[in-house]
Amino acid sequence: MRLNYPSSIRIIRVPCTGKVDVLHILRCFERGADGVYVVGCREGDCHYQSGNFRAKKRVEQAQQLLDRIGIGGSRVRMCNLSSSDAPLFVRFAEEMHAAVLGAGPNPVRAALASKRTITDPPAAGLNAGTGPLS
Amino acid sequence: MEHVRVDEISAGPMPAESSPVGAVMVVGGGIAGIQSALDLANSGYYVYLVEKSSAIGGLMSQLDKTFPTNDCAM
Amino acid sequence: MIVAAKKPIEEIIEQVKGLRSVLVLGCNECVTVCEAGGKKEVGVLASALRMYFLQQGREVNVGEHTLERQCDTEYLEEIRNNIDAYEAVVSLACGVGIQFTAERYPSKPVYPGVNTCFMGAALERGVWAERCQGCGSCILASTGAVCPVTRCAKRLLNGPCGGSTAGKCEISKDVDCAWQLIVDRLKTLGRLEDYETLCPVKDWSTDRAGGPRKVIREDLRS
Amino acid sequence: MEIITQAEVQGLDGVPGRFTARVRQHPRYIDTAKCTSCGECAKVCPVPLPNEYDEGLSVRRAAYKRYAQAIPGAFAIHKADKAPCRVACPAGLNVQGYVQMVKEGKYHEALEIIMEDLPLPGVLGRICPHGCEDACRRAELDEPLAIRDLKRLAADRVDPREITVPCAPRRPETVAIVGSGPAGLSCAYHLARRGIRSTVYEAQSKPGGMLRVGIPAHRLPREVLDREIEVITQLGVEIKTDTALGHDVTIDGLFAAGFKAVYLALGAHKGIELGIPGERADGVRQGVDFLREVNLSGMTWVGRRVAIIGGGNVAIDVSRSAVRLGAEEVNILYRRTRKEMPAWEEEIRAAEAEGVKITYLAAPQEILVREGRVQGLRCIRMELTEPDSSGRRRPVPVPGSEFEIACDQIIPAIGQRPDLAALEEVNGLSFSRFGTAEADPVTYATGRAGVFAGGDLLTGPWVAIGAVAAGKEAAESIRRYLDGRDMAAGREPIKNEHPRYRPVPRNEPRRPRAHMPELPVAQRQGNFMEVELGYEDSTGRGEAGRCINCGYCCECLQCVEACLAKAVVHDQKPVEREIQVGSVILCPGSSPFDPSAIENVYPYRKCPNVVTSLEFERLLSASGPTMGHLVRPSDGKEPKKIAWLQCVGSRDINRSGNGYCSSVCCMYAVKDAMIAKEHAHGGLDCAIFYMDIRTFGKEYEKYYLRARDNAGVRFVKARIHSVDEVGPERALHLRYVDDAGRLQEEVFDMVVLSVGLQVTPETRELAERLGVEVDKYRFAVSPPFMPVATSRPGVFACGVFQQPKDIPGSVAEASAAACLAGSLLAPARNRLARQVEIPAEIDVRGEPPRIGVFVCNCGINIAGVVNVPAVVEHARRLPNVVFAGQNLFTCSQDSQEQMKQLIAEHRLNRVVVAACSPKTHEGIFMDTLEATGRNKYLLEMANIRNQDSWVHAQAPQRATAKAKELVDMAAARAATLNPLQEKVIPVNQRALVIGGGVAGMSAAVAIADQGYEVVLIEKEDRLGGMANRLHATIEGWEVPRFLQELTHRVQSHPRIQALTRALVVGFSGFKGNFTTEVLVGPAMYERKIDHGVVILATGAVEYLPTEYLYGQDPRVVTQVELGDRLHGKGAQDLSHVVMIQCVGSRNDQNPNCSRICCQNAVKNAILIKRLNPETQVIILYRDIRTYGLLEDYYQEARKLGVLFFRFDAQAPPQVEAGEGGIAVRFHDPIIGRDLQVDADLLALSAGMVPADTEELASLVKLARTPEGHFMEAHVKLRPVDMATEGLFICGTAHSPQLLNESISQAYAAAARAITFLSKSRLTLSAVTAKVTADLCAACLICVRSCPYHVPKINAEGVSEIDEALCHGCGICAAECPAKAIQLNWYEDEQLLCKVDALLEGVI
Repeated sequence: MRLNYPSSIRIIRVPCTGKVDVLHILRCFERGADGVYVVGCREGDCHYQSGNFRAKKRVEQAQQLLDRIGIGGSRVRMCNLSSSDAPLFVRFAEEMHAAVLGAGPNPVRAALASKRTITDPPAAGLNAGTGPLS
Repeated sequence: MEHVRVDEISAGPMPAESSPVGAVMVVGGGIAGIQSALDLANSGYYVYLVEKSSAIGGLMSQLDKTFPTNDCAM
Repeated sequence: MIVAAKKPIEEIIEQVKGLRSVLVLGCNECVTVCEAGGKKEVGVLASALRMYFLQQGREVNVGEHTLERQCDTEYLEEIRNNIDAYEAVVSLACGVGIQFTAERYPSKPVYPGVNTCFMGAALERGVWAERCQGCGSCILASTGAVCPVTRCAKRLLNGPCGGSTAGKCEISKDVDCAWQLIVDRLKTLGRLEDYETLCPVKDWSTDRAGGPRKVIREDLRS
Repeated sequence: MEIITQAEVQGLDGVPGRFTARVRQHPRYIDTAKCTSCGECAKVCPVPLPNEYDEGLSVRRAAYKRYAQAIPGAFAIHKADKAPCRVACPAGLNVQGYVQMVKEGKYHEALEIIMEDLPLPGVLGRICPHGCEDACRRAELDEPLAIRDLKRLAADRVDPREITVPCAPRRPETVAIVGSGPAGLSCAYHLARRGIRSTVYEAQSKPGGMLRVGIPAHRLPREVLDREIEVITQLGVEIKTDTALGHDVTIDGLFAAGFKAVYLALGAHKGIELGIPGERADGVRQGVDFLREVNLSGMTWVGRRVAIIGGGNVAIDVSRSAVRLGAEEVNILYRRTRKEMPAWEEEIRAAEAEGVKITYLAAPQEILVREGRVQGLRCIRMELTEPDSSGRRRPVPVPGSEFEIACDQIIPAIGQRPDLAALEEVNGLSFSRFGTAEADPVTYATGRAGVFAGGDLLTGPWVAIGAVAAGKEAAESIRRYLDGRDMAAGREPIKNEHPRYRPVPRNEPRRPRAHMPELPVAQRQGNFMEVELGYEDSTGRGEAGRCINCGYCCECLQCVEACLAKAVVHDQKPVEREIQVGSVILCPGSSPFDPSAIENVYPYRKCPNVVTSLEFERLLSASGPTMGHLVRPSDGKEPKKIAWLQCVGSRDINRSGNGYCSSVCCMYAVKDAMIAKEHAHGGLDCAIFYMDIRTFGKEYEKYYLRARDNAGVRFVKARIHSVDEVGPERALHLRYVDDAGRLQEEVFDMVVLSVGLQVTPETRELAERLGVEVDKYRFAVSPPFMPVATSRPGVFACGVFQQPKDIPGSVAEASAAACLAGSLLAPARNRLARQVEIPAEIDVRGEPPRIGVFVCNCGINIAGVVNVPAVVEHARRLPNVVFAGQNLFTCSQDSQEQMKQLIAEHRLNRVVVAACSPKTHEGIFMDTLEATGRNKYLLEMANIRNQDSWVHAQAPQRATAKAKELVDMAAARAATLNPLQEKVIPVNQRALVIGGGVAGMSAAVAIADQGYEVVLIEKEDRLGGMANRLHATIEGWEVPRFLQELTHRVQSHPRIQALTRALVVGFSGFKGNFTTEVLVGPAMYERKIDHGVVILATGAVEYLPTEYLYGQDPRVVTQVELGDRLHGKGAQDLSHVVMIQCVGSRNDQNPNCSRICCQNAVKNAILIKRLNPETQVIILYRDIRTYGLLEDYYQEARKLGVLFFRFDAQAPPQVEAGEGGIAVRFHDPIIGRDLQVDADLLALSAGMVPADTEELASLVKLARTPEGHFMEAHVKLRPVDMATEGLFICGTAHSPQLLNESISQAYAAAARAITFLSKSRLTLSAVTAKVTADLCAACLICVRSCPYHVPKINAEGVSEIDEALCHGCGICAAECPAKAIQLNWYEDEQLLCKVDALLEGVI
């Protein structure tokens, strides 16, 4: 349907959101990403039965940790949708883009920004198992 | 409807002089056609899936969600 | 196993705030099983510390290493030649590991990354419950293998205090009354008479009350 | 497998095992091998059509793809026969084509289409008699399209001289053309296009023939004619004026001068004499001469009062010219009436508007002359005779009706004839009695070699477009003549008696024909300014929009230009194929009932808010017309109240004739109501009006209860009498009678008609063609106990064509059909399957990564947004990249070949393809890698189409930057990839069937027939299971005989070992390699059985009721016991029999419906009435669920006088044992009173309870529903497979079902099992998890978190994962606290390197 969504999002493919580790999420922020969101199948629809529930737990774990060290838990988010639901995928992308803009650049990066100029706020999106949305 | 013995249909008494053609023609590309075609292909037969419209999928491809699990029909 | 809980990150940060380099040292035994100090937790803590310091505009060298265990000298030797690169160590091992590491490297400050809690077992993923306090002279034989020393709030050795309601201890409805458990257990074992036998006064010298203890096996000493 | 789309089976000959099927494939007009489904053709296609996929609620184009995810993915062009307007045009212009181009405002393209045949668009756009408009089918709606005026609009907007006319390379020969009228000019034009230069000789001073001298300027401005003649002369044609044939040149002279052929197109310029006295007088002037002088010089003498004789166009042109030249009174005399006048209606009207008088039924007798000058005209009245043989009415003078007109000028215009003066003496030319030249009607060749003739010279005065056509055909003949080829071959015009067109869309809004603005009459005085002023753009394009595209595709060829893959093939022809097959499976499915057939009851056509359930489904769907936003079709507002009307077109004999129940409508209505509520985020009132809610499938009843109790869907037991539209909102007013007999009225925003499924007439014809018998409802007839077979051996039927059923039923039956179709051909297994041979793999481990990056343009899908060369340049500079290149379509065959060479040439050991989604194209590139000896897992794809160019089309720079980053990430991951081997495990080709009932035995026989060993174990001491207690099916088939034969087949089958009194005590292994320990026989000796698959057919038993005094009183029996009694003692002694439904089903203990009890009760009730019609049979029910074709038996029971009373679950019947019989008290909702019946027999319709499989389930770790039935892997798509691969379920162990359904499911399970057994080896996916032993802390977290219980702690005390069982989800890898587990192809490093590559330099 070629719906448009913000171009700040890059997708990394995994077989199931159950494969996304807390370390992966933290690594993104450590490297300077401004936001990470994990997109998995609808609850109860996971092809591997419980993958997306695990992912939800890890996202919560990451949220608490990022809050406590001052990066901000709102930068990481778990979303669930069915692979044919393109409009919802776009809504999640827009919400995430807005949330990241609202939260401002990653504090880790902002602090060191004085040494370098950064153009565009890249946000890495971890999109799992839902394949292409045409 | 006179009573047809079971083995007449499902048994394989082939005409002696020629062995069968290892291919099946499935007429209709809906969910039933697709499933039988896949099962036959995975059992070592060559399948001709004949569909009236320009793509397979039939009525099910038009459905949004399917009961009872409500996951997407596609 | 020895059950430990992750120390709040704020406390750890408080300990290492001024440093320019720190080594996060994990242990692959009990703390890995109770998901407090394994290789993954080391990664998570290290990453969190790095990000915290980066936020302050300071690039701190946060090392990551996980030993098989920190309560045996040979394993501790593994970090002999790269420990000097760090001003301090945050050890995620249980209390034993942290102290033993400190003993091996006396000149190196060692900070705890976890709060070591008790000897216990996993009731379910993420929930551990205490089962033994190491009193040094086990009386489980006579209590149907339910320990009143650990599980009775008042450590009574001769029957319940009478304050329990519906089998729960008076201090909290989440805590089972040890003696309720003992009686139930004995009933199922058909050895209620054990409940009748009086338990002699306990020799608490083998307990922590007698000061730090050692277990010595002359037959094994080289 | 080969998918043949847009095809129909014409016929089937031969015997089972050796059939020949004749298949006719309709052209797709797109080459599926080349099409990359980029969709550009659909974007430029002008033809809008209702989208069948969206049930007509949205629009698609003639070039279309059925739906986004369609397989095959190629587009198709919907084309029928040439539109009637194209066929009507003598010159064969593609009218529909250029009308569509005008609609799109593409005037340049419109002219290109027109000038394919016609060089003079502006001219014909003004003076053509538009025969095409008379053939226009829009007239059936309102008025035909103004096609001529649209052609003119195109010619007005774009100068025809700017159109590049493709010409063949110059040829040496030259041709002489005599006459520069439309025929001559057209012949010169078409010869030039064929590379043949020609010279045109024109007698007059200016070229154009009748266009110049015949048609006055107010109809055809001179500059238009001159401009368009230049179209021809600029192709190198030379026109020599003032040179007349016979005078300045002769035919022989022309040949002598070197011309190789001569084309005579002199036209018909001589007027015809009136033949009345006084014609020589001064003041009498032939119409054509009058017009010639006006048109050439612009002036001529005209009288004060002019009389014109004749009714054709020339007469009208003369009259209107005379008015313009100042004549005070112009009078036309015509022998017949207005209706017979050959002139065009709009021309006659224009003349009258300009003051011309017309006198009908008058003929001139004598011109009154004084001193040689015309004074007047004596005429006579005429009258018309009755129509003669030719249907025309001849005018005869009325004696004595002479009258005189005063006039000073008389202009006869009664017709023209060619001036043959110059031709008479040419030998070889022949002439007709009408004074016209003669030539071959097809080739236009005259008697003399090399001399051709055409136009009015041949036909006499006819329309200009006819002359153009003649010129075009003559040009073709001349070329063939010059080539020496046969001139007539293949040019016979084939007449298509019954052409297929698009049906006229009835609901299209009526729009009158656009009005042509004209010069006001007042301003026409004294000048020859053009009267018709031409359309404005908007009017013209609006008018073109009225075209209903009769031929669907208008062949405007815009798609050909738009398609970069050169995939469009417009001249594809239907293909007849003869295919050799062993057996045939018919599953043509059904189509929803079209409620417009019962419009009087449900105003489906009239009210937009009354929709069918499939239309509603499209409204809910995210890919539907409203992208899933549920809105009311009439005004787009969100509905607040929706009603579903059940049984539309089903269970309805008197209106739709479909007596059967379609079995699916209740379920989809409940589902749609639930989903609609979800869409409306609450606040939506859904009401379903039903007779019986038939949710009989597995877990369906729970779904119904969830809808009713949690989601709050209202279920109203009432059949709606009528639906009326009310109010401006076009809401719908429903009237119905509720239980208590009170009239209820409700207004709803939308009404959904739950339409049933119907086998289409085409399917019935298909069945007839193939000799397959169908019943009165067009469903396939299958022999007893052979649910999937048909009346013709070797041909099988499944899906809805076999009987109405839902998707799980269809899928199971499809597998069953596959089983039977396969069993015929077992000896020929694998013979035709094509094996692909793969070269030996080169070991690349240890080599430094050498990455090749292939960036795809995907036509303009990517290149249209992303700067592909820049991405290639960027990729070249990435680490480890040794090659970077781009192609137009990387997935096309030729690009793949090129890629193989590049891989070899640059010794690549990693490949990155930056193109589309791996989900659809990964396989293609993996095969290419394998073909070059590289491990196929050394591939990484960057999706720069679906994730980039398609979704960031509006920001090309950002999209290009993102594409570069996606390539960075892909290259980084490619460097980390290492080769992976797919594990191959042997398969034990023997099946174990647990359960010896009908299902188990049928499955065993099916597998054994296909040549595989089967071990059948049954815990009882005798086979047959539940069927042992049955006598006959509702259809009257005898069960015992069938059971006895089946048991015999099992026990005597060489490949089946049947073990009775056998119990499973041990189970281990994985798919393809199971081992089961069984205790057999009374001695309970142990047997170990190795096998590859397990089929669970443990069956079910009848529920033993505890209610209604069962067991306490002998007069209370179950239906099965009643069956025994009836077959034993008959029903003579029975006066009252009461039956109670839903005993042990649809209650708290067993919330499911047992599916078979209703038909059991109806079967026994009919049997009782047959044995003893006097017996009173009463059935107390909650819902009668005689689904599918069983509905007819419910009908028959009612006809036989069986009484049915409904009761609610909350108020069940009360039962008391008494001397006079069992007293049954119940409430009759209709009359609202309690009734009591003293029954001498009370039959309880006890449901089905699954056999006890507690122990078996724990041994084999099988998932079961709370009620004890085994859980299938996927309720719809894998109904007989279990979650653990290699295990299958069938029969009543899966869910309660009829005997026939159990057999069908047994064959299905057999077919699914055979997909395993038919392979000696099984390749497993390489994407599995593996544990690094020395890191493992044996903490059991992976063991606990794996959804499939695969990780185990092994002897060494560390976790171990069996590759055969691992599903590759990676959950354990992410959960492991010691980071000891990695998932192949998704190792942590392979994901994190993408993060690092993306964010490099950010910190």
